[in-house]
Amino acid sequence: TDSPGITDKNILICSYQPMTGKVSSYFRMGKGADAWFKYINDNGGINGRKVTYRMVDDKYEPARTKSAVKRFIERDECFAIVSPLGSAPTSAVIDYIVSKKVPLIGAGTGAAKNLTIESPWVFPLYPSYFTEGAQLVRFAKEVFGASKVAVLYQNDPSGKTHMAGIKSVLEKNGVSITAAEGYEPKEVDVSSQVIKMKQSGAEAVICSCAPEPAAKFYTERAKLGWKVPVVNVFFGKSPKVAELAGNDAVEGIYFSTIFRDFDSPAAPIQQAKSILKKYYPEETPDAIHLWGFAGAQVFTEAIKRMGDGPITRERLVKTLEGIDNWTGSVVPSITIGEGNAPEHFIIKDMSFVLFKGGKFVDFSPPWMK
Amino acid sequence: MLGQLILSGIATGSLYALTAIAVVLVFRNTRTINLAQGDFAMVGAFLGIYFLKQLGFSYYTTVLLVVASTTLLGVAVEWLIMRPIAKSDWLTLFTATIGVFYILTGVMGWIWGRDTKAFPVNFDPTPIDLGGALISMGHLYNIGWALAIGVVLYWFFNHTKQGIAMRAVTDDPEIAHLMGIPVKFIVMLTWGVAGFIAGFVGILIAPIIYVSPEMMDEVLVKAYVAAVFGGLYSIRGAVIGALMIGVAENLAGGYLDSSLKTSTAFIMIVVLLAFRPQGLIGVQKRREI
Amino acid sequence: MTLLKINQMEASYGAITALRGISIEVPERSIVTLLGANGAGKSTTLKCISGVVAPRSGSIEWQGKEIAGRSPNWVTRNGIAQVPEGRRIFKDLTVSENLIMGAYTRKNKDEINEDLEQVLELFPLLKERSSQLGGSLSGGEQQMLAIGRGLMARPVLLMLDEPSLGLAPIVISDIFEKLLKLNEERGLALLIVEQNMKLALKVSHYGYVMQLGQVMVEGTAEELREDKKVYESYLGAPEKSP
Amino acid sequence: MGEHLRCQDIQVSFGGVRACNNLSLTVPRGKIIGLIGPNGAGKTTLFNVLSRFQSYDAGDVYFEGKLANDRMPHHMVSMGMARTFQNINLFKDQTTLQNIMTGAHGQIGNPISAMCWLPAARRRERQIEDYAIHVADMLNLTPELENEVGNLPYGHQKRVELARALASRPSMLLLDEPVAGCNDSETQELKELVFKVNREMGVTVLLVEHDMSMVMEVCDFIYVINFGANLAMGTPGEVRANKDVIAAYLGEDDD
Amino acid sequence: MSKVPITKAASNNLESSPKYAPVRALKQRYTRQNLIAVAILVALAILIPLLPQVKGWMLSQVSLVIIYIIAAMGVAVLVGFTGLVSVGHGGFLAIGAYTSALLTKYFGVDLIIGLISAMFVSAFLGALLAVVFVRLSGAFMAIGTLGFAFFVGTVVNNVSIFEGRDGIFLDNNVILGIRIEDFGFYYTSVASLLLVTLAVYCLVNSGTGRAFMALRDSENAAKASGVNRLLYRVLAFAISAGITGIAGALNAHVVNYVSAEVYADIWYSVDILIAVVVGGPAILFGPYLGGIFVVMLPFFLERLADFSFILKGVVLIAVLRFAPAGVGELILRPLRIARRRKLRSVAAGLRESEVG
Ligand SMILES: Nc1ncnc2c1ncn2[C@@H]1O[C@H](COP(=O)(O)OP(=O)(O)OP(=O)(O)O)[C@@H](O)[C@H]1O
Ligand SMILES: Nc1ncnc2c1ncn2[C@@H]1O[C@H](COP(=O)(O)OP(=O)(O)OP(=O)(O)O)[C@@H](O)[C@H]1O
Ligand SMILES: [Mg+2]
Ligand SMILES: [Mg+2]
Repeated sequence: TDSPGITDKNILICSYQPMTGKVSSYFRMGKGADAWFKYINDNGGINGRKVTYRMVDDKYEPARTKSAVKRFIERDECFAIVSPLGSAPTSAVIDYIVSKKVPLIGAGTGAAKNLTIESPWVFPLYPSYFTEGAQLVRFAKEVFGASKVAVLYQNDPSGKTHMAGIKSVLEKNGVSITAAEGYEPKEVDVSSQVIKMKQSGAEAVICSCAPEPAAKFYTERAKLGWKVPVVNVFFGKSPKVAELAGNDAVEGIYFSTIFRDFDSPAAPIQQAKSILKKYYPEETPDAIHLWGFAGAQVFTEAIKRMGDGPITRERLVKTLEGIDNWTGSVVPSITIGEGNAPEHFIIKDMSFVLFKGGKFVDFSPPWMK
Repeated sequence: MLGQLILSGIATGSLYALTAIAVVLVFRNTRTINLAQGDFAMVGAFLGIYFLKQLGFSYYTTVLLVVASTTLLGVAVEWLIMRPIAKSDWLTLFTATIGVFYILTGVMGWIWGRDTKAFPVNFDPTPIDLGGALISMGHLYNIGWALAIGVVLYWFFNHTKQGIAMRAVTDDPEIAHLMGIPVKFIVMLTWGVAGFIAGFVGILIAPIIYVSPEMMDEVLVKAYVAAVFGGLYSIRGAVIGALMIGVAENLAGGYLDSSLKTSTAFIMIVVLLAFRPQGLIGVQKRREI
Repeated sequence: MTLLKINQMEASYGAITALRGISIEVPERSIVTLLGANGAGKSTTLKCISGVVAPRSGSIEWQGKEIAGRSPNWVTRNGIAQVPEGRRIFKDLTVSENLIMGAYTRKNKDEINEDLEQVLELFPLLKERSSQLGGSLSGGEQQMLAIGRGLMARPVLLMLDEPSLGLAPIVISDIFEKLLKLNEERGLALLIVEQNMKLALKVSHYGYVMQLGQVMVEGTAEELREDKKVYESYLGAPEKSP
Repeated sequence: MGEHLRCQDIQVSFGGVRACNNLSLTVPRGKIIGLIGPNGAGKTTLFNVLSRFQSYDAGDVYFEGKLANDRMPHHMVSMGMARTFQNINLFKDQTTLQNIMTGAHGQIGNPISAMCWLPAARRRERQIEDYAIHVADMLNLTPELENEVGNLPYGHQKRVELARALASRPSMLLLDEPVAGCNDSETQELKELVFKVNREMGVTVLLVEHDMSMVMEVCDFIYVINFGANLAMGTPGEVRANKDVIAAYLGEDDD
Repeated sequence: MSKVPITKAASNNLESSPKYAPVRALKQRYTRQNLIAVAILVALAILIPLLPQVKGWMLSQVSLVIIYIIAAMGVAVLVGFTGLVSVGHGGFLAIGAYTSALLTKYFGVDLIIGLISAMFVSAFLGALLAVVFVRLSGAFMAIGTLGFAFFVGTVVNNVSIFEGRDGIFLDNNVILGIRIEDFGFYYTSVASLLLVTLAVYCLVNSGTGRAFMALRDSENAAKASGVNRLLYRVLAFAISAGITGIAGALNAHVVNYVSAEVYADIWYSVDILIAVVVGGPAILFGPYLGGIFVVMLPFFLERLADFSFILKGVVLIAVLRFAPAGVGELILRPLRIARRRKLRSVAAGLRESEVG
């Protein structure tokens, strides 16, 4: 028999989103997922079932998230929670979700707890910032040939996890940090940080920045005429950066990435772009939208693969774990292993791009070649 | 490094200063802590994008149109929202501006989305060298405007009949009316001027901090702190306070720890209020008994 | 000729009726006084004239023109100034700024400065304090400032609501002398509300005695001064407010 | 008898303005003492100094024989000094009863136990209420007990202020222009009240007033000050005849 | 001492003052009516969850509302009864939350102990803040407290024991050694709310509350009545902060998780203030309405996103416009006016019984 939330005609899944409040710009993730499910429904649903994608505003307050998730599971009987957003909100509810044996797919969070939880029900979206931090040090060493780096990081779990990852491999790579500068997410300007980094004599900069602060940094860097090579983390890779800072300021900057770029001719990306345009015409396509797409698409694929048999949460997990080298989504290739994290990550690999001539172009560091 | 930190601090401080001036203006004329002041500027920035990009107007036409629109916005807020409750205590007025804040943020987010947008005008990025410290054209403009508006308003308040009348209205609206001062008009004018300044702020600040419904939150909070430096009454005090905050933040970020940077302003304000509750730039105190 | 003529005017504050049909006249160049116990409606009468309170019915004629319901703004521009009850100076404005506000409706800068000088001559105490905040003055000084501010409008009719409140005896007689002089020299008409009946009747030409929103007795100052009954029946017993 | 309140060489200046310039006066216990002087002479300022609302540059204040220089207003109240204001200062939106009960604040005892409604606190509360009603009764305010004071006529408000002052069970009252704005009959009523408080309750009174009929009638002794300094002192008769006082304050044609 | 005769005169009169008796009787009747109404509400709060239709998630939603109500209650003590506007009570929410969270994490204390310690620690820091800000009022106080909230945000964000934005995870809630779930938590919050309400009621109806209101309505008159401004401000802040601290602790335990990301946000403080203003700051049950408003509005408008923002603004302004003293006042006004009028007329009638 089917799990709760499943009827002959319908699949009910839920997510919590910061629709209002200070981080409401991240609601883009919800919009991405929502656009995808609208598209699915308009094209006949999944195996004849329509998807009801219920989003609730938790304002990024864990207490509200908790009561929303309780409602999802106890009242609404959601089948699964797909593409919700937020580190603090997810941290607050993940134990509960797991205890209720409800699948949590593609949550937008990089907090360590959510990525390392030992539970078969959780499918994190992207790899930990720790791993990424470590990779970026290697990148700075091998691509830039730098042994002294400065780091600019967001003063929050993402930035701090990056820092931890970076620190963990310094010795191994023979790299030292000359300046580690934090900034608050909404900080008006980052000039003092940039000045300090420049003064520190760094040979390269690792930037753990979201698009807006990244753009501020690049503007400032250009202003000071500081030609230091920079590599930025994946969540700063967005056309937004160039739009905000101007192409010149971003020219020559490297980014790690988990998705193909919107400029990429790959069919799934172009499809996502047109879907978004159709259902959320006022949105400018952005990486965060793709976070939403990724979880939603994997979920859809799994349900599709489950065919006409009973749709249960256990089967969903099994089916997801069977996805191997699937290339039908915005993620270049998805392989999900058995067990729990890290095998459960939807996205496992980082790749790199270089901003050049107004475009992101693929770049493979030596070890990938 | 010191020179550069100070100069960049002044540049940031000037962003706070313009908003702080408007905050002081509205407070001293209407007893209202205007939480929507930043949003006026935010609306201005969005309109700026719209005029420039969608309608393809020139920069100067855009400036004119934006300033005109935000002035109207200020007047409309006064007329529709503040006037009916003008006689309430300041907490009510303050809360009403929170309402305005919600509405403006909501409307802008609704129309143009919540993600950050670039402002289509960029100042010449080549910086200017001032004795070893660098500053960009955009920041220089801001400093210039902040000083100019500050000077004009200071003069206006203290040396013109209309300026004195504005203060008289705050003091005792009923008697001001009795003196023949058009109270309603002056209150409306105050909000109009607040909108006017916000229009400039929006256009000037947008290329630097980008455009989104929340763009002004941080600036506004700092502007309040700056305004308190002048006892919420002195325009000169607000400008000096704003510049001090900008510089202090940068120095704290540069020499102490970058995590202290944003809190600097609040540590400053707590210390200031504990020791000089009337603000740094004291205004003559009246007796209460 | 009559300057101001009030006919059957009524006014109320919400449910409380303050004036029940009063008729008052102020001839040109005259001094008229309104007397009456607490709550009789004297201040309300002045407020109706100056437009702060809108009368419910009746007419107010000013130089032959109907002005009932006009805004204070208009009334001030047209030559009526009021010194309100209880000082009500602008506390956060300096003394000279307060005086300048008194002349808000006037245009001619030179004349204003001239009057400023004159008012400061009139109240030497204020001259010393001209750059001090109004709110820092003593009670009596504030009262002087309020009167001075009224004069700054250079009105045709000056209405004074309890001008002697909180003033030293010597100052009271001094100020009334000066007002008389203005009346004689410039033809400034005065409408005075006073608790101090003896004083008021000494300077004025004509008087009205009010009680509970009505004019009970009127007459020339001498008539009222002589009339013992007026004092006993209308000004003696304390009023209970409704 | 003995002295109740004394101040010596009080100096207060505001910027360049000398409001009090070596003012001294002594108030004997149980008397009604007048303090008069031209506008701006420093009477209110002195009151503020005596009740410790105002800091001062030099001089000493002794109350009940103790130096009171470092005291706060609430200390003075608890030591038995109560005051009214030149401009009425009441809790406008509260009822007369609440206003008067607040005046008896000194009786609530420990605020924490009062707040917790401990039995002792409840008893005190009841006593405070009873006393407030008693005072209101004395000032003919009983019918107004449940009325918001903001709605009362000016004369009543002045009386409520007096009642609030009396509710603190003071040994000394400072009254600043209590009859300003009152008509003759109200003035008369207040005179009687001041007498009553003084004679029946033994409260010392220090009175500032510009209404000479009041001052001359109720005061046992009068201090005259001018430009923040002592000008003259004496019984009402002496003061009235003093040339300096006439020139500076009373004026020639006083009758 | 000349004080003696007055005291004597008074105490002679103390026993009775029979003249006032009718008014007093009336007042007692009104108090009884209030108590009955409250008793009914309490009974409902206890009994309703026992209905079979009531599910755990509903209770946890209600618990959330209660947490906001308690927080707003704390702010109301300050705003409504002391006349000091705080835009920084998010700071005390954080202090309460972290106090209880740290105690629970490191010492495994009982929830009750957590709540009580949260109250005391918040109250203590509130008192400190009051000493620092003793001379502030009005807008300055608002901005000062705002600074304080930011300050707290910075501390929890950067001092390692608070574990910054990663947050502190807690085990399940335990009372007297028993693990409690939604039901238990609901009753804990209801009990807290009840106690807080009772405390605030006693406060505002005591001499201490009178001193608070005196400071609110006229500082000079208060001083002249012998109110020690410093002491009572400290008390007011301590009580207010203590109450909000309880809410903070509940807020931590309702999710068993605290994170700096949440408390570094001033909008938390603003939301609580809005709850107070909307409900009516000077009305005991104003925060109840305000708390419901602030929590349930997004609940009902959850799919509207930006539009809910707009609507929230519109509703807020409409409330200020048409119920300037709060919705609570609007609802209660007829009753209040009727009672006041009755009291006034009975008191005014005392004139007749006057003898001499
Ligand atoms: N703002 C107001 N609201 C309600 N009632 C008012 C208001 N102002 C005056 N009143 C009432 O109107 C009546 C007349 O008041 P008014 O102030 O005109 O009297 P008055 O003769 O000037 O008395 P006083 O000598 O005390 O100044 C009084 O009963 C008073 O209580
Ligand atoms: N805060 C202040 N700043 C400047 N000057 C002040 C201040 N307070 C009082 N003064 C001045 O001190 C002098 C004494 O004032 P005070 O109020 O004591 O006079 P007063 O004797 O009570 O006069 P009145 O009889 O008019 O009430 C006045 O000239 C006043 O202007
Ligand atoms: Mg009057
Ligand atoms: Mg005085």
